[in-house]
Amino acid sequence: MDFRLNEEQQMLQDTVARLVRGEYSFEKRLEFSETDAGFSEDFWKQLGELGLTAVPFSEELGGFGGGGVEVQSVMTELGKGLCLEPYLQSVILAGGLIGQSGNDSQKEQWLAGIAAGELKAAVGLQEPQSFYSLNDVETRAEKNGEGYVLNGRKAVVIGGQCADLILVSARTAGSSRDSDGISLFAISPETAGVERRVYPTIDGSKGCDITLTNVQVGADALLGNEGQASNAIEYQTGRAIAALCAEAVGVMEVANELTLDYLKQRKQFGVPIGKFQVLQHRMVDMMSELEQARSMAILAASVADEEQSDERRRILAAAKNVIGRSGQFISEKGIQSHGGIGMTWEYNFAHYAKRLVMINHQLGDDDFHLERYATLLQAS
Amino acid sequence: MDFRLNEEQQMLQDTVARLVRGEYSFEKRLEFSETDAGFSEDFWKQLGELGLTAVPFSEELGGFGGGGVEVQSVMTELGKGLCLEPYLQSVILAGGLIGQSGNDSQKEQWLAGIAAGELKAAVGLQEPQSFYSLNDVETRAEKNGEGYVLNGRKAVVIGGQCADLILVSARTAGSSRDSDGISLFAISPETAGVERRVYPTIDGSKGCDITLTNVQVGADALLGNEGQASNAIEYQTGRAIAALCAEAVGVMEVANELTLDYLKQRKQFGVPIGKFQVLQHRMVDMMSELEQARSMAILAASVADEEQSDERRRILAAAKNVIGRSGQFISEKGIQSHGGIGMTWEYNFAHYAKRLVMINHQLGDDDFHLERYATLLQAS
Amino acid sequence: MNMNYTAEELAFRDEVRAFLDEKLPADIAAKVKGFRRLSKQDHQRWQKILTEQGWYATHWPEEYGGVKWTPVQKHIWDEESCRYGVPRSIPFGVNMVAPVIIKFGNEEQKQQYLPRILSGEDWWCQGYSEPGAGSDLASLKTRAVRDGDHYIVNGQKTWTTLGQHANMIFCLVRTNTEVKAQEGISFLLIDMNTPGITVRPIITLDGEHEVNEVFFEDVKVPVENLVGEEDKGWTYAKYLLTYERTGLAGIGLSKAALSHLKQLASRRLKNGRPLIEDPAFSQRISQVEIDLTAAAISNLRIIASVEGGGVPGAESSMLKVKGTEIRQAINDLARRALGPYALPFVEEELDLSYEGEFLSDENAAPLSAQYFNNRKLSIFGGSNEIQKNIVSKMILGL
Amino acid sequence: MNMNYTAEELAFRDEVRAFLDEKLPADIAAKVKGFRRLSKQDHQRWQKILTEQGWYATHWPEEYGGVKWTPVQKHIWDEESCRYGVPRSIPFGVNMVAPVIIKFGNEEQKQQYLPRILSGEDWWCQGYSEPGAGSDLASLKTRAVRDGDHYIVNGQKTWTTLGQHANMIFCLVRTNTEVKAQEGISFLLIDMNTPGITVRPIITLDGEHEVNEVFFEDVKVPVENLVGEEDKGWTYAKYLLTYERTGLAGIGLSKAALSHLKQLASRRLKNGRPLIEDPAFSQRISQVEIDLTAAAISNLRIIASVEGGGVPGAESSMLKVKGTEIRQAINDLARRALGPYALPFVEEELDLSYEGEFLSDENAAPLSAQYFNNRKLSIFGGSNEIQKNIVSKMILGL
Repeated sequence: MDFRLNEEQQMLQDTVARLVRGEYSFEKRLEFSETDAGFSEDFWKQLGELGLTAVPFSEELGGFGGGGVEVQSVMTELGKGLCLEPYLQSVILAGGLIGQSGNDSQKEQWLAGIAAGELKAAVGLQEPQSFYSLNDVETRAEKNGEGYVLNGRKAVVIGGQCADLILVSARTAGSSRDSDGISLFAISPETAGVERRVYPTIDGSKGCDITLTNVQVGADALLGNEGQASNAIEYQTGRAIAALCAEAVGVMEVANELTLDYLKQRKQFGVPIGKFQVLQHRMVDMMSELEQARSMAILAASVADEEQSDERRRILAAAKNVIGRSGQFISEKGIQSHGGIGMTWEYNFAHYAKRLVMINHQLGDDDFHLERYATLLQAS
Repeated sequence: MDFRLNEEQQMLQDTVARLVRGEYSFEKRLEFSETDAGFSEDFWKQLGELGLTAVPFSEELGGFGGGGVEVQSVMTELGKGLCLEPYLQSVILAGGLIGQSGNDSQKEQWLAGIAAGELKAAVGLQEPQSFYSLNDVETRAEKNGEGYVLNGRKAVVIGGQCADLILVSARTAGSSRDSDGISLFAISPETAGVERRVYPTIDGSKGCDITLTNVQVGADALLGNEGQASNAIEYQTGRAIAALCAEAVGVMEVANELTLDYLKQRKQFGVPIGKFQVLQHRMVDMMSELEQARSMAILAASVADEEQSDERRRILAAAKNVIGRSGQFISEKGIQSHGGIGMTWEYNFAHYAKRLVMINHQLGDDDFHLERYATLLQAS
Repeated sequence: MNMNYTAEELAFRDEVRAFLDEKLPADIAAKVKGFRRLSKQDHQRWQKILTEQGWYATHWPEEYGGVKWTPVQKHIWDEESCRYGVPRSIPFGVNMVAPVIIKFGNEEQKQQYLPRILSGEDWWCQGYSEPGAGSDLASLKTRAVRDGDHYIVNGQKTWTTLGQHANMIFCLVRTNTEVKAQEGISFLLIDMNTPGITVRPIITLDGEHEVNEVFFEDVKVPVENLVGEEDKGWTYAKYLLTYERTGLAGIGLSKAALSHLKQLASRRLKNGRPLIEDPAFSQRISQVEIDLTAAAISNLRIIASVEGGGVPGAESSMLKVKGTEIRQAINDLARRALGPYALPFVEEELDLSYEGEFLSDENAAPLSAQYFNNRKLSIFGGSNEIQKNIVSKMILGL
Repeated sequence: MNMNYTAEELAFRDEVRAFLDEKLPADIAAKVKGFRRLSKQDHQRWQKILTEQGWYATHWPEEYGGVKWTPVQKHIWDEESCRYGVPRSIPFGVNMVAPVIIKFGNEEQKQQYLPRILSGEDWWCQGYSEPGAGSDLASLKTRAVRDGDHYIVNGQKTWTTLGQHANMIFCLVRTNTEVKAQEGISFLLIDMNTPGITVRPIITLDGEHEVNEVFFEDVKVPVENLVGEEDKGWTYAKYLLTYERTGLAGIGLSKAALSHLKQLASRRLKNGRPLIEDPAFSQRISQVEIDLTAAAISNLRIIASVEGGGVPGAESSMLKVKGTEIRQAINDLARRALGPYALPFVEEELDLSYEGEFLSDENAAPLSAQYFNNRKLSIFGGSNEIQKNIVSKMILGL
């Protein structure tokens, strides 16, 4: 039993950390956030050049076959910098879905580009009515001579505003919330009938809703077998949950450091406010929540690339539940300990606080995952 | 709008307070608890002689037609003394059920005795499988020539160990959890086939489970119309909830006083522990919970004797939910603030703490009532 | 014990309702109910209507144009206001500086300032907090040095709510550094147009411009703008802070927010059913509704006690803590009800005149921002920690 | 990063399981798993079996009959123990006084006491707390005055766990009142049969006799019973307190309690269905299971770090707080699962030989009592407030 990173993993993490420290100051991040892309094209390019976007891919694709722990190392450091790049969407989710479901020609066409950071992909798995349930798919794909015609709407596609390729789920059979009958299509946002409504997100990123109106795609746009995408979607979402947990831990680490520093520096009534016992105990609680979150991120990383099982499902649901609660706790208590300053745009803490709460709205919040865990609860 | 007691109500409350102060010291209570009856027969007699057991009954029965507020005044003071007498069971619940459902001859036979404190009654509405749902009745009553034959088991009948009369619910029609088909019978514990398993409760009171084996009762044992008891049971349980909330407020008041005193007296590291900010804020939280509880007890009292309605149901469920949570909070935090001493048998705080948690197990706990409230939730 | 309104109070409620039915502009009410931004003009338009009705200054003496409502009348007004979507009154003039001027100001000050508050000519803001002094107000550093007929003011104030709209500011300034912290403070009224004053926006984490920093550089303030005596400002400040504390619990606002939440949860779907029918979510809503019910009764108990001649003490502090926790819990649930749509921040939908398609729900746009913005509730107006300190000392004697 | 056991560790686990399968008496395991009372004889019987196996003193040097388990081995033992229903080891001899004697005692003391701890001849208890000194240990008042070859001890100790069974007590006593509080304390070993010692039970709120007061009236203690140097006892006391802290989180015990809770919830009914299938209750169980999973990993991380040569620091304090909160939450749910049957306290059912019908559930009888009893978890062993103070100072530097 050993929870230390091995030398390679440590090097990987150090590389990302150095890059983020160098390129991703708070001020720069605010600028990146304001661009049309919503992130730094340059930083993304560097991630690609250093092989970091290739981490989870096989060696043939220029990667080094990294698993959950390697992804964790990258994501935690990206989290510390509140980085806005579509690593989760393009590398983990889209890359994972194509890797798992794509045929050889699809992999050849897209994976190397994604691994190199040259192709940016996004995923549209949610819909306006779906809440967090990825089986709640009303978008329909009807077969015709040339392939499929898609109609429907995909909701809150983070990174969709700048994606070269978008994977969307659509129903080829079954009714609204069946897990069977869901298919996965890779579409170019330039295809006729694809309309994007782009918006900023409250945590400084960007995304879009995508309306599909009689979108004609070829048969080669279908990823995997028709109607059988839900397993891959669930599995890859699981990997993404592990990655998101790792990001969250990075965010929480910085949030707690900032709060702790503030407690030591800020004076009221002639003493640093960190001398007040209520604030001390609250800070301990925040550290304790971080430890719980860190443990679950580690556990999630350890099962992320394992074969699917109820145990994997349980762990990932548990991890996302813990991360959601810890994140909100650290966000809210951190603001409270800072007082007004913790709520200002110009001070970085506020942005960490917002990201933490919003992570809870990606891939299912703590309530959603608690409910999911409960359905998988073993009687003894 | 005026939340003060009127002169009569204040006198009533003062009378009970004086009696409790005089007769119900902590040491005496421990003795009463150890007796077979599980309470003080003498104190009960005094309650009767002073007309206090008659409070909610009409003037013809020797009472003064007291409503929710009058009952509240009595119960709060009994709560302060952790009094063990079966006021809730006999006066409020049994008295209420007979008053609502009984025919003239039944009222004549029993109510005056209950009002005078001469007849002690108890109610058996719960069953081993029922959890807190009073419609979950499996005890059956079959009609025969002489009346009814009862078979089944009633669970946790507080005060049943010494009752002269026990009201039990039994099913005359319908299946397990139907609200229709429940009837109410008044039986003497001396009837053949009635067996009581008596036990102490962890909060110092006594109760029993009652097994009914081919218990033959006359047709005159039926209270109200056959199969239609569930409304009366729900209504009177509502009155009892209001009374129990009032008791709980009395218990919480003393619990908080004891904790506050302890914070002022107990020294650690050279200062009273009440100088530690964490303990100060916790004490404020305990006071704040008490205020929430007090507000709900008042609100519950104000609807206890109103006509049944969803609004009454909601308020009573809300009140019991608040009381359950506040009670457990004050109990647990109070123990924690006391440290070890708060857990000892010889110190009165521990007994207040136990009573508060156990009140949550009477007439439905906070979870049960939250669920109930949610089913009655109005959309806007 | 009587929890009902008297016949007079019921009649007053009818009067309030009739007035709001008739006079409250629909566009303003829609903004308030939909948590949209209100402009300075919106506030001024509504104030004018209130002043015409004679209901703007509800606790001033009648001689100054006030109307002396009882605590219960005030409560009825608050309840109905929140229900109808009346804009929150901007308190700095009518509820904060005015009572101080009425109690401690001289006749000239009363004649000069009170009518302008009533008419809406003056928009006041507050100069209390400083960057170095948050909860520790008495440690303030802004200096006012007497120079002939003027004070020369130098320093900085912060968290000045809506200072960007204001033409007047009341300030606590240090006039004496030789005495104990609380003893050398004075209470000054300052025209925001005086040379040397700069207002700088503070943008909050939700992108909102609500608060400001105000800088004073050799600002000349006529001595007649001193309220009461020099160096006695701390007394007036405390009076102001204890004045009108019950409102801080925001019970009426929580009721409005809860009603909004329930409507939202009736429209949003989960597994094809309205979210409000989801067992877990409906229990979460229920729990906060229950807690709010209890807090509302606690609020009424305080009001009734004040009506009966009592003084609202530290109970108000406890209720402030509970009330703000409840409102934050409602905001949390509203954000949760949006699911993935909590992320998009679609600013154009904040505008009531927006005519496009709503991204998710007509009332979704402000909700995440509001959740973050309302973290302030437990910080401003005396942080919840300070409130608990007060209760510890004042009620509990710890 | 590797979360799995090594082959050696797995082999050790097999060995542990084989041992427990063979040697753990079924009646004792049943008592432990059903939360029944254990007698002194139960403890002694089990200790004998452990000593025979050579597994009783798992961190003593081998020269004294110990076996040096690694932190991971120790963890495996704890996990399996809890799963099998091994009685908690009574720590006062083997885990508390023994390490102090080994590190600070003289050779004679080692020869005299260690074998008797191993054999079970001596049952030790702890004389640390005093009525006036709870968390503030250094303020203790029990005096020991040198008189020739003896100390004369006067004073009172409290919260002495299982002191009613003990024949030996180790005490902190004040030998010097002229110096600072922590400097005049000595560490004495005292025979409980010495004249002048009285043990008085403290009954806890659940009716249990687990702790005691111990009174000392002119008790003569030979000077050779002093450990280390006079007036230096505080150092030894601190050593003892920091020794073996990870165990306090009670992760294994929580796992056993959770498994027990799930079984109980599978048998108890609500609306005719097993309670564990009730949406709200199953979510409550799930939440605590999730939190326990996280805490268990945190525990492993600390163990692995100690195995790797690290020192368990204030992380153990954080884990102690979290772990005790979790166990208390499980106890809370178990009591809730009983519904109305949380009230009856049917003592006869606590006896394993009870052959009558169970009032509600075969494991119901101890549950409410246990809920109350385990409020101690956040009080004893350094209260959770003290643990947070430690973390504030030691890790956070506040």
